[in-house]
Amino acid sequence: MTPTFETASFPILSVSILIPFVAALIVFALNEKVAKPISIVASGIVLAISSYLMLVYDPKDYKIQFYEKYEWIPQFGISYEVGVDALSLTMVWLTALAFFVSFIWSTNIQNRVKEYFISFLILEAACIGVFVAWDLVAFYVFWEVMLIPMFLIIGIWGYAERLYAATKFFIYTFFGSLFLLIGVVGMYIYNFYSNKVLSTSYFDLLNVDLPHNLEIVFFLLLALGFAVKVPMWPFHTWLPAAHVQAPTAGSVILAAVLLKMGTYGFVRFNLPWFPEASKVFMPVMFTLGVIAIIYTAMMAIAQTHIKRLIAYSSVSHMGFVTIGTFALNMEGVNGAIITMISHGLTSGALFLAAGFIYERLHSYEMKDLGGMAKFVPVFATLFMISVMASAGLPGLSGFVGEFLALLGTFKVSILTAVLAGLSLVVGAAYTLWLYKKTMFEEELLSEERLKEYSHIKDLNSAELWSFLPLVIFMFVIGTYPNWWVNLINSTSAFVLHKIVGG
Amino acid sequence: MGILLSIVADLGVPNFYVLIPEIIVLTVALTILVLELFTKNKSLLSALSIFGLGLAAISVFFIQEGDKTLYGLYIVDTFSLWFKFLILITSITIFAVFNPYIDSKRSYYGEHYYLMLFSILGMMIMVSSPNLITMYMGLELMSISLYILVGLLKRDYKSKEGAFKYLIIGGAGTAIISYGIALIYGKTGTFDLIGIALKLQDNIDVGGIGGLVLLIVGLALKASAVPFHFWTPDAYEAAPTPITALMGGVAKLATYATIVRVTVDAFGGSSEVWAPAWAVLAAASMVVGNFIALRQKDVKRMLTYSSIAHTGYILAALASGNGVGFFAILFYAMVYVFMAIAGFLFLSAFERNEGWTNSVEDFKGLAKRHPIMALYMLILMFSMLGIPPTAGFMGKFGIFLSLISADVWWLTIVLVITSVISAGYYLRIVANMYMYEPISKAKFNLTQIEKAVIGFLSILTLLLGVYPAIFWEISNLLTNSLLMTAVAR
Amino acid sequence: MEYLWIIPFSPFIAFVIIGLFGYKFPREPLSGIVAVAGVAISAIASVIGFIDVAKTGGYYNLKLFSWLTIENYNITVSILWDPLSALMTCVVTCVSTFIFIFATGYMKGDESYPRFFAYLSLFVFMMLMLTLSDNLVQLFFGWEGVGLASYLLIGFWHYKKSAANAAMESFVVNRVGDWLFLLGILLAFATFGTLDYLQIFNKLPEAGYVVITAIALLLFGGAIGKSAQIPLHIWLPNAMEGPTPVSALIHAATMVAAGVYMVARLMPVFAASEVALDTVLFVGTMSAFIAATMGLVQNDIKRIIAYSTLSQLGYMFAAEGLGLFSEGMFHLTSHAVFKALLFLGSGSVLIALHHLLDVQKMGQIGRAMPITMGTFLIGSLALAGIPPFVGFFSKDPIIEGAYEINSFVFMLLWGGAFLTAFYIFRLFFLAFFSTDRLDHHTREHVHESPPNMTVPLIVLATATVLLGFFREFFMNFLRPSLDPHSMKFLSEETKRIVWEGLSRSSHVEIEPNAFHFLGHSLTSFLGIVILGTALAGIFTAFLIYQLRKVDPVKIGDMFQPIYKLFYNRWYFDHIYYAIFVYGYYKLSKVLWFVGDKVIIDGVVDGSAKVSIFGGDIFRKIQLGRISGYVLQMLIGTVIFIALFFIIR
Amino acid sequence: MDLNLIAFWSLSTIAVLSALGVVFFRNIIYAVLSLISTLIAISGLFFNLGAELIGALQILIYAVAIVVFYVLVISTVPKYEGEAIDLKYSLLSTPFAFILFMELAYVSVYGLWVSGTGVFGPAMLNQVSNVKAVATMLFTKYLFPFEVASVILLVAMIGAIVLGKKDIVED
Amino acid sequence: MSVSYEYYLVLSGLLMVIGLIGIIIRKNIIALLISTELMLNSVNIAFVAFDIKLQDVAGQVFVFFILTIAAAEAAIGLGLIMAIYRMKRDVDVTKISELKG
Repeated sequence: MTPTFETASFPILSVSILIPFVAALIVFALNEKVAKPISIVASGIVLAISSYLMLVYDPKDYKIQFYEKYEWIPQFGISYEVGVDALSLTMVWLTALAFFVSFIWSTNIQNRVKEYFISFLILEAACIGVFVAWDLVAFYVFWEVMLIPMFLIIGIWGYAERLYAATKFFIYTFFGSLFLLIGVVGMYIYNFYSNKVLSTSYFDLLNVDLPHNLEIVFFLLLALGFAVKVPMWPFHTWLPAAHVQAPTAGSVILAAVLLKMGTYGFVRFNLPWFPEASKVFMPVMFTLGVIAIIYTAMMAIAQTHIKRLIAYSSVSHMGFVTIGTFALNMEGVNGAIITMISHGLTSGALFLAAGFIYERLHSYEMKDLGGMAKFVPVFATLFMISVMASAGLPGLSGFVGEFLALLGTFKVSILTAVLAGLSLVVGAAYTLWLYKKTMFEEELLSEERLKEYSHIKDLNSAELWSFLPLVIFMFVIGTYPNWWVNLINSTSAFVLHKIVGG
Repeated sequence: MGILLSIVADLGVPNFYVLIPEIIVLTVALTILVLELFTKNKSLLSALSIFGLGLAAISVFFIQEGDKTLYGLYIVDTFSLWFKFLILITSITIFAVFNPYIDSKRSYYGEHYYLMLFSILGMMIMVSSPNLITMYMGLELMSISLYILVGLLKRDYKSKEGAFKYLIIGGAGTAIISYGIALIYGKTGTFDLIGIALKLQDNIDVGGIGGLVLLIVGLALKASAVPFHFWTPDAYEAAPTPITALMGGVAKLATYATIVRVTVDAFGGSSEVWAPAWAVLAAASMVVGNFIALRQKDVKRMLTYSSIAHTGYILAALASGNGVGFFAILFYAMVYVFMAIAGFLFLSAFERNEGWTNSVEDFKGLAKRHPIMALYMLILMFSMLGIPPTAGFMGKFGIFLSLISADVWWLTIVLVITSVISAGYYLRIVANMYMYEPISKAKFNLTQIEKAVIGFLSILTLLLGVYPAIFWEISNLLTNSLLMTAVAR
Repeated sequence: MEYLWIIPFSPFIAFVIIGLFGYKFPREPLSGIVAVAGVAISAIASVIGFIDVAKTGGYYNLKLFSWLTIENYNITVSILWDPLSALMTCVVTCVSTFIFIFATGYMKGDESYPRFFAYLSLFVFMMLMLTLSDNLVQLFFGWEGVGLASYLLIGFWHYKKSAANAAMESFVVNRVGDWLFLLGILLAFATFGTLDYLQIFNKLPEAGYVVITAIALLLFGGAIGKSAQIPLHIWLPNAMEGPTPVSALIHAATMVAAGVYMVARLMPVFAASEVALDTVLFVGTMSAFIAATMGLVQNDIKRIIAYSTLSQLGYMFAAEGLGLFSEGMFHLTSHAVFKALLFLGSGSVLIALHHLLDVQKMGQIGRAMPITMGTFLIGSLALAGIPPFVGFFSKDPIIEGAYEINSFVFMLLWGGAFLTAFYIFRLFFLAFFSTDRLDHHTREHVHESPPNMTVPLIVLATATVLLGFFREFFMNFLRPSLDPHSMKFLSEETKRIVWEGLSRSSHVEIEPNAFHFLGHSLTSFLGIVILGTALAGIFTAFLIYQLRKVDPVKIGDMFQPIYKLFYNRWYFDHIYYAIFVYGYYKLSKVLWFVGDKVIIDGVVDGSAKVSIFGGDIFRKIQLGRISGYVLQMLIGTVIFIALFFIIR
Repeated sequence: MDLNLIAFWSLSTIAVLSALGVVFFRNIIYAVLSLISTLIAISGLFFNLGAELIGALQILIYAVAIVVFYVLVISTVPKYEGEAIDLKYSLLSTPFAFILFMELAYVSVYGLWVSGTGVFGPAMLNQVSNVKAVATMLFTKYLFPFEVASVILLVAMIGAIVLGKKDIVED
Repeated sequence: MSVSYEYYLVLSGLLMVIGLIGIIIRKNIIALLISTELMLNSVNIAFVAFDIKLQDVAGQVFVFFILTIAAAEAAIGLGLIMAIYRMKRDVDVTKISELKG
């Protein structure tokens, strides 16, 4: 199965990478008052573009659409090569949405406003780049560029232990990505040895016929890089630290976009490139996935800091993506992709909620919270929907992905599916625990606290409008997943074509 | 007598035309030597130096690429011309910011200018030497000028101590190099690199290996690879900061170029000997450099150790022992010189300000006190760390490429781990700049030239990362030039 | 039959309207009216459909839209309208309508009035999605959806810690069942490649016995959770934290019966596996008996009824396990009516007593609220199984059937019948008669409830009286859905399998006609014994709590261990709490500390520390002295050269 | 007994012994004198080998010029009172130095050194003296390094002056 | 030539090592400089020996350059020693160790 290309008549993907970047330059040049509107407009345009692309994307046959290719470093056969298939496209859309939402949300940044928006805009450009790049070096460049603004975002606008968290985030992911780089370079060189072609293009590397042991090695190298980013157990400890310390919008991006890069990498690279190794490592990945699901669910419930709880829940959900991916069948991969989208929405919403709570009550600790529901009904409703979507309630987005992933897994390993399915229970436990501890039990509040509560305001319009898109799409995906699955079906088939044939 | 004459007559008339850049530099140096006696006008001297260097740099383009000249003691090929050019233009940046620094230290010697020019002359000779004698002389001219320059800070004991350490260890290094050259001479009967290659071809024996290893030790000492790096931190710290930039940037570049030329041209056929040798040195440099840098409070010293680590990265490319390796090492050396110079010049610019001690603490809140300079430093730090889209990443990419293509996995892993460790100290600076409140509100007094130079270098670092194709093409040309010289004979 | 889509979506629209605009309008009573209208329309539509299907006995499959396509199977949102779903839908919508009306009165003055009706409407929508589904996924959607609604409604007064806890408990415990249920779905899909009931039924012969058993058991696991059977029953009594209409609607009449409905719906699957039927039977029987014992000694008025719900659900499952699916469904219907009545009655009492729950503190309120008392009495009698109330016609056949099939089951169900009669009349006497234990202040305010509360009571009471006589109608009505020979959608092969599976009850002949049945049980020995047991239970309660001939405390002391066992609900809660709540939480905490903080982060941060330590070590080589430098260089050189001569 | 052999052994013994003197003499003057002795012995070896020009230069440059320089400095710097050698370092360094020596010796002895590749065989040297041959090459073929050497000496001269002169405190 | 060239080489190596030892163990910095001279000179023996063996003169030319460089280093070294002594009033190598770490 060789992918075909449908070259874009207009470099629309490059433009969507450039828009945030140019916006960053404009913000850099102007004063900080216009930073936010410019950012919102820029990300809005990107969101509009990606939505448009989703609508005009032709899901029937697998081909890379809106494809562009320019020479970059001809000495190495490196080029700037962008294009989308459904997987990229949905991820780009998710990225655009997440950034749009974050920008709307970021109203009360007082400190270094310009730098804040510049960091986010550059981050957006890099994130989109990661998802549309088909050249491995370009991919890696975008992949790493993202670290810098994220490091600054956590480190500058974070909370008390931000420095530790930012450094840990940076070094940990840097560690992982270097192994990714080695793997990529190894593939590249092996491709040269076997095919006498110097190219870092995804499609050229797809045709490398690797000997078994090398396949295992390269699989592991790439997997290490992605696993840190996902993060898979036991490489996950940077995530709670980073999430806890990051500012709200940073957490949203971290959860909604950055984590997807790891799983995106697994789906995009590990499966098609290393079909045999994927089969070999299926049990390992299943084990890690199941551990991630159950163990981190336990971690989540042990937390008193609500952001850390949500962070652990992210790891848990990523476990689903892992097992779905490595079920190596259509349902599994479809499930993994849908879970990625859904997790982007739900965790984004949950972090927004955490941010909302912090802005109103100035604490993330459960012992200081509780009993909010009565005072902020609109927020409580949206938060409840997000929580339920995260817990995988049918009708909301979370269920679709989990269902498909479990279905795929079930066909391969019943035990895995049984254990992973436990997340229905443990997942519900920690999400409801979170909700209860923040929203319910007003009677436990002291008199003074109640007095403080009576002043808190419900969602203001910025917050509402950043919350709503996420929630709406939770419903959209949950009630009509067919559209989404049809969109990604051919992509999943392509991803699996070496494994299942066809 | 007649016999001698016949030998000499065969040599022909030397073609001094190809020496124009060197002659310009020498002339300027000698002019300043005289002029300095009559004038105290530093700007004039500085301008003259820059003018001379610029002129020399331009003149490089007018030189016909040719064969060896001066009886085979001087080579004019793409490789030497390009490196000469690079040495000249990077030196200009140092001269440009030299005056304010030396004013602030109140340590003016007119000798600075021509000694720097002499050392640059030495570097130029080094990179265009097809012969161990020329190389040796160029190396020594550079080293001896640098010994003096390090110790030239007035009323500064540390400067003298650093210079003395540099001198003693450098002297020992010279002796070791000489011994290595002697053994190679004994083995092959010639100093000519190509001649050596012809003699050695594939029957390198104990003597040849001994010579080669000693030569490697000596060159490693000059390039400050562990465990022969000991002079580096002390000398770099002791030296006036622009001089540190000269040593850590330009001189390193010349040394790497020389190393590559010697290894490729003279020992191209014995890569199984030198590849592991450089690999061991590279690994040691990466480990020691990065680990120690982690514990430095003084940023200048930290950058020094980082430069040792970078020596490791650069030399690692040689461990692959193939064309990709040369390719990679040349590219990395070329981009590293910008980073290193920019880093040290950054310090030299800030050092002039009251209360700046080069300590990590001083960087706190720099992003608020001077956002543009902080941004430059940010780019430099991430470039040194090897994060795209900076040139540092492209350099490391090349290194990875060469290492993996040669299946030197262990070194690759060492590189990865030490790179990760290096993040510890680079990030510390970035974190201090961006994530702390300023410790003082005092305005920095920086000249426009300093800002422009540092800005230029860091933006260049960024641009070379975004679009490195030109430099890769140049490295490609240089590698071809080298390999062709080696193969042609 | 296209109008059927109105049934689920009418309450849904009501939910949306109230949800979006509920607080914008004058809150009361507009939200209530909208909600009642929504559910009433749906009730009318379902009654029309019911009549339609009663006439024809056919089935309709209405596909609304395609939700998800997996391989070649299309998961759709659709409506399967056959007698079984029509019955269940009618029960849900009709009972809901009355409860909604009751709730408009009950919730009067609550500041979250619109929210309450929004939740209720949502619940009805979900419940209808469940009942009308033609495939397992939609069933699961409704299944979880009612769980959500139940969670929201239990936690309706979320400012109370106990309510918040109960809500969470109910959801999580239900999720345990749902976990099994989902696995059942997965297994079914993996086995059959489809999730539509009808297709599954017809593919049954292709699947192996073990697989079918596994599917049935896993799905039944879901039913255990949802219908609060032992061992996942603990959430239901706690769920009484919700407002009383909720208890009536969700935790008595409809949602908890979803498990029963599901088993009946999938009757062919269960029938195809003896083990599955036996499990259903066993779980049902045990629940019926154990829950009754728990109900004996409770003092909370709503909890007593809740335990009775558990117990009655046990009867239904027992009926299904016995193979008497129609009886089970009939009991479901009758139970929905009289249990709703009982709950609403207790709700009426609570309103009068300002939410005083302890029956030991009530007494002699019957005089002040005659309608409530009267209807409550009717409900109690129905529950106790006294003719001519509907409970008699639905419960007695189950016990009689058990007598014919399995004597052990019979013993327990029979014992349960005694206990049922006893505890419900204990409640009745303590609350409405006995001595006056109310405090003075409350006493003065006891009054009869307003008409919008009493009318539903009266209607339901009437239904309780009359419904039993429609027994024959129901039995015939359900035939096309539950009698394998009359099920048109089954293939012959499946019919054979199902028939074999139901063979355990094939010899049981239970009189369908109500009058005949009444006559039969008043004449047969078995019938008299059962009836006598119920009367004995009532009499015992009368003796102890009304006449005070025997001091209940003394009995309690006499059977101290058993009393304690019952009172502590067989220690289920304690054990679960210890293991699954406290244990899980503590284990998580410990794991977090040991696993994440010490081990994983220990390694991660440890490597950072090692690096720093290494930096300090390496720093020592730079000791500042030339001699040292050169010495180290010497060593380096020596080793370096040696590398080339020794190693090579 | 070949005269050359005798000369070699005696001169080399002197060289080594006085080199040890350089290392171990406590008094720095003695050390410098030992250095002279070593240098002269080495120059003797050069003569012995037939390299007259280098031998002469060795004595001229080293034994006279440089050593005078040393003596000058030593006379400025007062007598050093401390220990001559550091015991710890000598104990540490000796074994390694010995191994290094063995390695160098191994290389020296087992290396296959080529011979007679040049044109300046005995016949040639008989015609033109060693001095003439070396000098001719130095000023023709090796002119460029020679020029560089002159620059180096210039630099060194300047360096010695700049570094050695007293700083005039300017205000 | 009856003396084997290897002897010259070994002698050269021996002097080299002695010079190295000198740098390591001497405490007087002047002695350090002298030891460096010794090292540089030892190389000359090897060069001349090879040169004679090869019947070439390039080696001797190289020796000439080494002599030059040795002289230059000595000059600078002595200048530095003067400067250090002037500032520190000491020539003990153990005291010349302010830069470290």
